[in-house]
Amino acid sequence: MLSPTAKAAPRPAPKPAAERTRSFVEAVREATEQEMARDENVVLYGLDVDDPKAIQGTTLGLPAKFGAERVFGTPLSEDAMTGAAIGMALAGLRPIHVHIRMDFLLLAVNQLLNVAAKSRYMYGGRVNVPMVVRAMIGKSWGQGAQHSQGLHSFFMHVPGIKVVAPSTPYDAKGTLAAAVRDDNPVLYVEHRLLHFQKGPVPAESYTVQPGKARITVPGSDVTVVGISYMQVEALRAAKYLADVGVKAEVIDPIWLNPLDTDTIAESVARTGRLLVVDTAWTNCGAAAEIVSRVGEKLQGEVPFRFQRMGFAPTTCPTTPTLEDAFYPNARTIAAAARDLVEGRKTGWLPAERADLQSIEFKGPF
Amino acid sequence: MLSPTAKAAPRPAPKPAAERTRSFVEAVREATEQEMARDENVVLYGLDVDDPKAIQGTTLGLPAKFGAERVFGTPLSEDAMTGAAIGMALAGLRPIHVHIRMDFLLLAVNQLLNVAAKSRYMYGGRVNVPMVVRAMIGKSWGQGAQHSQGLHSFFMHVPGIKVVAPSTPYDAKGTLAAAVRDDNPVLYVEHRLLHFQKGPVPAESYTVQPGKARITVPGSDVTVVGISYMQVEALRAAKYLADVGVKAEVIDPIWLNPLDTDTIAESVARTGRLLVVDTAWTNCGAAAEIVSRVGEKLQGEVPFRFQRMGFAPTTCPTTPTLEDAFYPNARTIAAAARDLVEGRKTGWLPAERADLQSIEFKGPF
Amino acid sequence: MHARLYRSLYRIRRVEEEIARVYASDKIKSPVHLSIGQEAVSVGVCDALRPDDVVFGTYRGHAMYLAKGGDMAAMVAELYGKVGGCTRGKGGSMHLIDTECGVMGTSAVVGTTIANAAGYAYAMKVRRSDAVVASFFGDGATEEGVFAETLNFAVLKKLPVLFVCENNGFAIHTAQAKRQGLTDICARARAYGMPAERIDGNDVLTLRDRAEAAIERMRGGEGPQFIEATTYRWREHVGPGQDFHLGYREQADCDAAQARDAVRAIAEMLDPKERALIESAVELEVREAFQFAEASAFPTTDDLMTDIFTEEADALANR
Amino acid sequence: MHARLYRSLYRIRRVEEEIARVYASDKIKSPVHLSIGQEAVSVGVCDALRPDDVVFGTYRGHAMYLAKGGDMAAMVAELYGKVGGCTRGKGGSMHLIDTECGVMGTSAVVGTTIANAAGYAYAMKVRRSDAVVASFFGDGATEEGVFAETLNFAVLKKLPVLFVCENNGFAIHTAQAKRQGLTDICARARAYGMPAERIDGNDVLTLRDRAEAAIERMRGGEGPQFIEATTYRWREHVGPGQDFHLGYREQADCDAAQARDAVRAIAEMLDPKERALIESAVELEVREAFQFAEASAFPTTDDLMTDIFTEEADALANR
Ligand SMILES: Cc1ncc(C[n+]2csc(CCOP(=O)(O)OP(=O)(O)O)c2C)c(N)n1
Ligand SMILES: Cc1ncc(C[n+]2csc(CCOP(=O)(O)OP(=O)(O)O)c2C)c(N)n1
Ligand SMILES: [Mg+2]
Ligand SMILES: [Mg+2]
Repeated sequence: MLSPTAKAAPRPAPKPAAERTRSFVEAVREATEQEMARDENVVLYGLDVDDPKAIQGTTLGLPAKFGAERVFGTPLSEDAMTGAAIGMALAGLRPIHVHIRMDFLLLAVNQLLNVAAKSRYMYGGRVNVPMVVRAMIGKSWGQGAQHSQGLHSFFMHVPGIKVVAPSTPYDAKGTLAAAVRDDNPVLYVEHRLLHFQKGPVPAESYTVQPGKARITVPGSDVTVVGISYMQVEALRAAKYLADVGVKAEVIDPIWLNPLDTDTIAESVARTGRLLVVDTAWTNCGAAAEIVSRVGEKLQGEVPFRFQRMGFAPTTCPTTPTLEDAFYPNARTIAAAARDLVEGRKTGWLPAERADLQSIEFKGPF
Repeated sequence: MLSPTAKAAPRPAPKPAAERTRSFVEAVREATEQEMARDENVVLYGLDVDDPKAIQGTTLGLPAKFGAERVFGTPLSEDAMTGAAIGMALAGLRPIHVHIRMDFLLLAVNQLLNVAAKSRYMYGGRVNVPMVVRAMIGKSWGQGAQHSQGLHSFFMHVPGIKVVAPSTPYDAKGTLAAAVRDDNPVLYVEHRLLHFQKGPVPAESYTVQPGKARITVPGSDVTVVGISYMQVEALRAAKYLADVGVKAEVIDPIWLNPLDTDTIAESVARTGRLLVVDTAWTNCGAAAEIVSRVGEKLQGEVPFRFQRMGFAPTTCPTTPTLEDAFYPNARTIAAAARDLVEGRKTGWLPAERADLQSIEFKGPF
Repeated sequence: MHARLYRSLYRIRRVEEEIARVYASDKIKSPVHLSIGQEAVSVGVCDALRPDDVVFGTYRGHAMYLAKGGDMAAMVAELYGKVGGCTRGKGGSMHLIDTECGVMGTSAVVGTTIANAAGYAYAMKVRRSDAVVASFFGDGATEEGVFAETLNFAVLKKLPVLFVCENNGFAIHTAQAKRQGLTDICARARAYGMPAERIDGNDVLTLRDRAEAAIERMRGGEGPQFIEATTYRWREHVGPGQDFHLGYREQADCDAAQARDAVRAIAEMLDPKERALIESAVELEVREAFQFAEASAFPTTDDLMTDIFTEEADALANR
Repeated sequence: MHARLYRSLYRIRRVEEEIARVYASDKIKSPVHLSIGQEAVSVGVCDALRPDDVVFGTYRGHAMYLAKGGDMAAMVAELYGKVGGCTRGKGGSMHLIDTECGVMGTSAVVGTTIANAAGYAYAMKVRRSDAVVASFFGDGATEEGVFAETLNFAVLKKLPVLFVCENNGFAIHTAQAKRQGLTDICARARAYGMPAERIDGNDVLTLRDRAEAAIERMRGGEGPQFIEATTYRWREHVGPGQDFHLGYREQADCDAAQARDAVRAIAEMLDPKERALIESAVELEVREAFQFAEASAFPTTDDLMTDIFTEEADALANR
């Protein structure tokens, strides 16, 4: 029932506005600035949003432009500061609350899931809770056990909060604008490695609303769904696969709740194979959900094979030898996709192509 | 990989020790008492464990028997009290920390998931964290949004903490004993409606270890997995189904992490149909996980159809008309199972049998 | 003023007595945490608030809801689980709201609304409004981390929040001294930089005065204020009955509290005629509230899947 | 005693300087939060502890780990991500542990180990042990709810925990006064019923004395004690460099702190020959630690799936 559906076509690719390229960081900053200029109810806060490093630059210049009342750093009090966002939202503000690590959301879930997600319902529709929580997933360079988690599935599990995980600067800007204007709470998942990505970003304000996934590479042999940063790895994997003649169709769900199951299921109906790659654990994760939903749609009609990839089912280690094995990457994704296509363990792993290497994250921590 | 498997047969049914019947509450109390007597390192604490109502009787008499140091009530400080459990465990105690509502665990997940679940790994195997968290799921009688959640999937998602959800007094006793003796953190999920159940419980101490699910009703037409209290509804559903000639095989997973996928998959391979019923939301829930795992095992070999049931994808309402529709029950489970068997929407819903009515929970709140 | 206070006190007392009476009939589809004996705290504070000021409270929220002007019929209908309820049967007794008169919500998770109140106050500040917020919570709530976190934030930002601790000496059945190493709640507030005073919660007149003074200071920009009001719960923690048989507290303590009952104390200050007029008006309101609740319909299952998100989003989710 | 303190101070200072120096080579596979300038707090307190006493700390934990006697080579190897590391490459700089000398862990989530320390102390109490626990944390951690919750619990149960707030005036780049309405951290401790004192964290001798007195009180059953040690971080929050160019703090403040450097102060109290002996022994230890780290192997991928649970359970999970 929750399955939101785009009966029509999936989201078209953004026009390659070659004239204007921006980084993910700049896209986030720009959306924030435009939304704050557009609506004086928007406020931006969180630990260190007003410090010199400005959350990797995503809040740069905003304290000066909008003043210390609308842009402010906070005490180290995730629980109360999340509760405060709810109070602000009840009073008509539109807070954006920033967390430099998603791991710290575990201190905030009581307010987010017991209060924010439930308020509209338990108060019989008498209140709106327009608030955005930006939470970053860390990776690489010894981030380790407590600075690396992708916990978005918790927010997909409990009804009442939307979840978005853009992977391009274009979507970063458009979904953040949509999230800020949304009258419901929204978790905005930001992967630290995406911050380096560059891409076309129109100057004017626009929104990328929930409802539609995007087919980022059309193909016919296997459907690869890449969530958040794993979209980047999936795109690279598609190139490795092209080298061996496998045509992967890559999909970016963008919004995880509501999730556009139709676009994914329609693709799987064509390819007969589904590989879901998440930047999180798979056990009770978004990958399990996507697999289940596609199964619900296609069972009895179109047979398909699938695989889930994500964090290894263990705690994130710091040392690089183990850390590398903890995460899926373009090559392991390509290998899994090819095995799905061939219906057997081929043992193939593409040789690394220099142009398709992952960025190693190396601070600022 | 996480899929723990019982290559051999599933767990046999406990011998119907007709001579000794106990309630779920008594089983929990007895296991606690025996473990505390057996090992002086076991301590029991949490809000109100030593108050006159004694957590529905599960802690009755224990303060007097073991003293105020080993059995104690606490301040309203879920976060710190959970952190304290970890410290106790590091020092060699075996704390059992009790929460009268699983909803309140959202205040404790930082310590449970960021610290307890990760300590052994992030400290390179140098520590054990033997602790048990008992958490109760509420249902009925206007418990509402914040007193009704089943959040076990969060603990299945993050590696490092075991999860058990017994449905019978026999398993309640045996799994609690196993959990207390386990050197890893264990979440022990208790459903308030199960507290009323009675069943055979041997007097002596015994454990029901992780690793094997139990086939509670053998059948050939459809596999029904019922989690926690939904096991009771599933057993009732099997009777409704028998009335119309459908032979359901009912499985109680008992342990959710590690999960015995093999027993479930083997059953589905025989029946060709899988219905998973959880006392939680299905989105990224245990039901999604079980469906995905069975798919992983059987795809390409045995085709099967499946359905997930759980909380309606909304916030839990208080008024009975809506609350009834929020939960699966024996009749809606039976209806779904029959539809799966017939491969179409039959529209059948069994008439309520007086002997199969659900217990309405009516306090103590 | 006495008449107004009495009307408010009597109104709460009577509707809760009626709730307790009706409870056995099973018409009330919800646990109830009664405020009987504690009414004066809500009444004293709310009487000093303006209509555009707002309050946040707890599952023990009937008194606050009514004292701030909440619709009694909508509250009783809510307890009955009816569509006429203040949350249309979705929230029950623990989630009362009446945004029109500034009741911004009550929560079943201890401590949560303390932070919500501070956030609301932050919005008032950003808006240059002189409206203030009152946050009601129990003595138990002061043990939750969110309490300390919020106090610090409120002082840091000089927020117009009046923190009101209704100290009834117990959290469920556990006495304060069994939960707090040092039982001086005001000391905690002061340690975070906030003026705090402990007031007899039965003394509705003093309470009202001191609340008014605190509120004036807040409107003048002096930042958050703290009141600890000592009080006593006459009934069991949850449910309509008594609980002295449980042995966790003494009937004698209740007798002492009842001897200082604010409802009777204020009643005795009134002219008997005026008092009678108030009482009969309240009796009528109570009767009508229960009639309204009885007459109101139960929601239909269509309502199950609304209000999760705003309408548009619910439509998308359910498509 | 001076020699002992100096050895400990110098050991921490030198290994961290070396870490900073090596950092650019990318051999250290982990973020590092250096304690340079803050060593005296850990050294003063740990010197007053017995070997069977334990400590819990934070991601800025090198100083505490070493001061309590942690194995230097295992620490450096851990930073290098090697199997010889104290967590075999799994935890990195932020999760140091050495259970043999009572270093019970450090955490990257601010505030968490404060509660863990109290739990450990509870165990000591149940066991009738007179061992005590020291909990190290920053000024920022005192804003987390868990801090207040733990203080209350520790006083309630009279736990033998010495709370040590290393107040370096900043949380990352945000000054204390921007985060705390009232910046008196000791006042918070007292409000929960705990003796508290603020001590110059550069004055290692006084600190050691006061810590010893507090620890004696704890062993005597007087319950938790609180020390706020004022100090200054010389380097950037995370990483090996300076950060005065960021503009959030002044070089002059650092100069003032450096003028009162405990390492130099204690050095100057020693006989030059004794000092030279200590220094050369430490230099050797440091050199050997880095050699050990270099020589140690990286874990193999087999190690990825061990230590999630105890062995038996890992086997079950991976079958
Ligand atoms: C976070 C949380 N923990 C525990 C509970 C269970 N609980 C419900 S009421 C209550 C006592 C609260 O005491 P107090 O704050 O003094 O309020 P009172 O009921 O006395 O008005 C407790 C522990 C809860 N609802 N929320
Ligand atoms: C719960 C939590 N929130 C935020 C962070 C991000 N963070 C890392 S260090 C730090 C500052 C902590 O300051 P303080 O406690 O004073 O310690 P210091 O670094 O000064 O030693 C913050 C906010 C975190 N690690 N954990
Ligand atoms: Mg109370
Ligand atoms: Mg600091």
